[in-house]
Amino acid sequence: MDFLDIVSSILLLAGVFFGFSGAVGLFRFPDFFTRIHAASVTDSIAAILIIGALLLQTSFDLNTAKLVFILLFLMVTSPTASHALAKSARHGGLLTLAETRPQDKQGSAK
Amino acid sequence: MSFILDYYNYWVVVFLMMAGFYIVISANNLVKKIVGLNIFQTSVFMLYISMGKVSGGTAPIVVEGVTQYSNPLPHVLILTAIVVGVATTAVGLALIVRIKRAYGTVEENEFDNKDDVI
Amino acid sequence: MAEFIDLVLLAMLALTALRIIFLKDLFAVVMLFGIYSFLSALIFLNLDAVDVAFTEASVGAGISTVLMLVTLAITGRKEKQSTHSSLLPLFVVLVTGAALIYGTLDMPPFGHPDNPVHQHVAPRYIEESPKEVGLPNMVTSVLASYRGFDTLGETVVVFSAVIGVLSLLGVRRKKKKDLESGLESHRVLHVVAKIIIPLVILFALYVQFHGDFGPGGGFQAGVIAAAAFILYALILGLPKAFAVVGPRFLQWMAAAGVLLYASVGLYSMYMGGHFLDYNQLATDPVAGQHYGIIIIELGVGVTVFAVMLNIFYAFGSQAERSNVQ
Amino acid sequence: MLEQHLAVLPIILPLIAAPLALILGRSIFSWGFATLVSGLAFLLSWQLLAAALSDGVLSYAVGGWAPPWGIELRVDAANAFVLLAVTAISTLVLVYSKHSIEKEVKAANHSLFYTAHLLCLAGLSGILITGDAFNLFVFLEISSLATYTLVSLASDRRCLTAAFRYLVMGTIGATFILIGVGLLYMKTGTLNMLDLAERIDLYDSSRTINTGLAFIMVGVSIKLALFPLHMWLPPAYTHAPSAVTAFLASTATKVAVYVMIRFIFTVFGIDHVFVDMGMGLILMALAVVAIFKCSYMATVQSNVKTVLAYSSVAQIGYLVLGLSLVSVSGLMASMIHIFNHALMKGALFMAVGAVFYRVGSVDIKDFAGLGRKMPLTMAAFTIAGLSIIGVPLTVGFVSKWYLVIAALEQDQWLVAALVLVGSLFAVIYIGRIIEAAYFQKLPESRSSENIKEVSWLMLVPMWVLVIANIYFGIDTSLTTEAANSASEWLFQTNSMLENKVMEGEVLEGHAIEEKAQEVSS
Repeated sequence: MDFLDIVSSILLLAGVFFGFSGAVGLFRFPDFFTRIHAASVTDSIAAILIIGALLLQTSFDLNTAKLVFILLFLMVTSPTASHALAKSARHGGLLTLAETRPQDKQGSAK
Repeated sequence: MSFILDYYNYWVVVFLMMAGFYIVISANNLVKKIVGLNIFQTSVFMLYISMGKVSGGTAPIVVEGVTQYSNPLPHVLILTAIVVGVATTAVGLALIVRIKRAYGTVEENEFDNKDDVI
Repeated sequence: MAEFIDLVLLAMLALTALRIIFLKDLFAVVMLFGIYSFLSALIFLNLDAVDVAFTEASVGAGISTVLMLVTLAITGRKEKQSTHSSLLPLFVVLVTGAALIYGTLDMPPFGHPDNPVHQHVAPRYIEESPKEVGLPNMVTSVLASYRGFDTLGETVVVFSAVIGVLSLLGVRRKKKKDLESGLESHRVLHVVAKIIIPLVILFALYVQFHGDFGPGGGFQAGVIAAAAFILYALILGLPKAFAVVGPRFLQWMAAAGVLLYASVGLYSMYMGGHFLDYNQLATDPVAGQHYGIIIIELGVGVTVFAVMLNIFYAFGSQAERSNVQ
Repeated sequence: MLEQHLAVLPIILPLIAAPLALILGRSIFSWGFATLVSGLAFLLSWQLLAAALSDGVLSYAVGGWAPPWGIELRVDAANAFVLLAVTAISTLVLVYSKHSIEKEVKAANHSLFYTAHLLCLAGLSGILITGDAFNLFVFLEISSLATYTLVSLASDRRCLTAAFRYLVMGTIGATFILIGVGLLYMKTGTLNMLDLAERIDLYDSSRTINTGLAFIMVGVSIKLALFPLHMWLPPAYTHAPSAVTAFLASTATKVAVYVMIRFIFTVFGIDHVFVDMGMGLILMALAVVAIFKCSYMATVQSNVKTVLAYSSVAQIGYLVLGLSLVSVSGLMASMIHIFNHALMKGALFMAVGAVFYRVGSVDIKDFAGLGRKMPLTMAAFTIAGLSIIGVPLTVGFVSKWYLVIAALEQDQWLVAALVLVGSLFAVIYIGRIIEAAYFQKLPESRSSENIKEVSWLMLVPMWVLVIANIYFGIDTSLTTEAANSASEWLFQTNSMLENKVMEGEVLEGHAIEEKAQEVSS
């Protein structure tokens, strides 16, 4: 096992960890906006880490180029999709947790 | 044990087919019927693709140094069948939209009551 | 390893299917169906069917799901409590399933190279098609040449679908400019879409013309190109999309694709061969095969693009109509 | 050139014409073009039948690839005969449909209607001619999709739910056929029907093959509306535009019956299907129940189109009954009835469409007094109705005659009696309508309406069919000759199959003997 393999494995594991935590967040968080926050942020970093790990495994050929393209595509589309979702939800009148329960917020501030 | 290993794939596929088939014939909502039809068909596609697989083979695209390829014929058949499936889905959904406009509902038992039967 | 992945994916599919049976929220049902399609695309990939996986991902998880969502926008997302007695369907399904399980008992074992499927007919495709047809992708060889008549039929099926959808829904050109269409307020989406749409079309062209060498071909390319325009129509609204490619023009394109395909067959008849005998298209049979396949794949691509986009237009204009009401 | 490609032309002619009809756009052009193309297809299929009767089988390798690697088209006397009926009816219905469609379909959809009709014709021709099991599925779906479209084009909203049910049932049927073909492919590695027939015998008692057979049979039964699976048919035929009903009732289910015959006789072999699997008895029982249940249902309906739709399901019972007798004469009765029933039902539905054109409704009570107002239409209805009943000098009599003879040949007295009793029901349901038309007075409320005879464009195709009803009822030589050579041909192919099985058994027998000798030595 050479150096690149070790780095690649670490990146892969980190990517899996972030992806997993995003999934947990999706289930555990209380409302739409926090959930989409959990999903989108961890999703982006997980994609970068995993594709980075795969890039280290290629021998700089056509596959490398394809992976780079996939990475760029994900970096552009994934946050845009989350943004559009959140904005549409806001547009459609969905309130955040804090806005729906103002007294709770005050209570916790004290 | 090898018996199970040889056939588990087909058994799960049969289960999936029957799940789709059940949705088609039991659902009351027309959109759900179409979803069931799609699941049914997609599972039949899996049956075909499963029989084309050769253990240790690769995708049927010529690569230097590979001798064992999976069978390309089921792939071709299923490409055609997928297209047929989406065509049927499109026509079915268009009918649903028209039914909604004409009856105001897409629940089977509700629009049945609005007309005399046949 | 492949078997293990297969097993995990099958288990996920079974869970998804079971969930769909019991869910009442149709929006969730359709999203789960998209997931189901995507998982089956992964299974196809795992079983070496790269072209099929590509198509299933773009059609099942793509076009079908989009059409279902648009339909839900018109019909509403809640399923009412079913009043069907579910015993008879259950009985029918159990009998059918039992028949199928009975049928599996004599099946050749999964993945075994000595199975009849791998002994008859297919060996010629695998051994001879690179020489006879001259393409590395055997699926394309079989699809476009050996079973080219099936593919003509498939193109005609797609064409029939657009005839059906148009006769049912029609595409209304809107005169009124004032109704809200598209996602006007989403600046970020506009910018990103403008970057991405040309890339998607470029990718579609790559898939169209690289289908002879790798996975892909006319059908997948047509669907991807249509997806690019659907994105455009979703973000900028149908009237703007109509200005780029109008529904009337798309009808002609769909017809032209079928005619292009059939004309290759007629020309080969004229040259003295059988219908769709590409060997007649050039003096060198392999070159003739190559010309024939490129042209008919183009025909398939054109028809599929035009049909998919036109179907989306038809559903989209219905959805906008119901929004106005 | 023409002779060489005769087998493929009836499929690709309407297939290529369909997009052209869409491009033409204007209703009148599309109509003229579609009628012309359908007429040409009729002439071609006439040639094809002549060629098949004189030369036996025509095999055509599409793409120049020899079967089983490429797709084979295979024409013999049987499918050329059915194809002739399909293209003839299609042409007549297209002539008829010009006015009928103007009344029943929105103007914007006219060219789409003719395009869909051509697609349906191409699909049906493809199903008949192809010799490849998967190609059959593709053409089945082309014709089905076109049919769903045609049914849903009517202006009554009930056509939508009818079309949707038809779509769901039809797709389930097609998927069952797909499963069946897949199971056969799994065991044999081939899709060509002839090749399948040869290779299936190697695995004769296999459970997979039998399951495949069962799935194909159930799938085809849905498509041909065999009794318990017929629920999609009456609403679809009732609410579709009249011209569409006339076309579908006389072609689509017939083609499905042919598919069943083809799979039984040229792929599986009758011994396997009827003797080993015992399907003969099942089919016969279902056919008898279909004849009685649906004939009874036909007598209690108030909508004439529904009456005729149930009558169609009952007539399908006769077709399957002839098939289930497993003899040359039984099969011949079925083949003749495929042709004859197309003539009767085509004429009947055209007459009903003409009434709808003038009166705007097809309830039995609205037929009152029409005998005087629309004498030609009602005369056509009466003659075709007598044909359904089976009165001598009509084709209906010929069909029933051969069916009864075939049943008596096997000493199936009960079946022969049941066929005759079934005709009594036809007397009731046709009689009710004729009684209303001739012996009831036009209600006072309608006497002011201007109800008169329809134009010649609708009358001519109707009367062509009526005259054919009488002509082929008197001069039966053409139909019986074609049907006879078709069914003899099917039995010949089948016995070839079985001889091979016998040889196979002989070989196995030898192998067993050799083994026995080895053991003893």
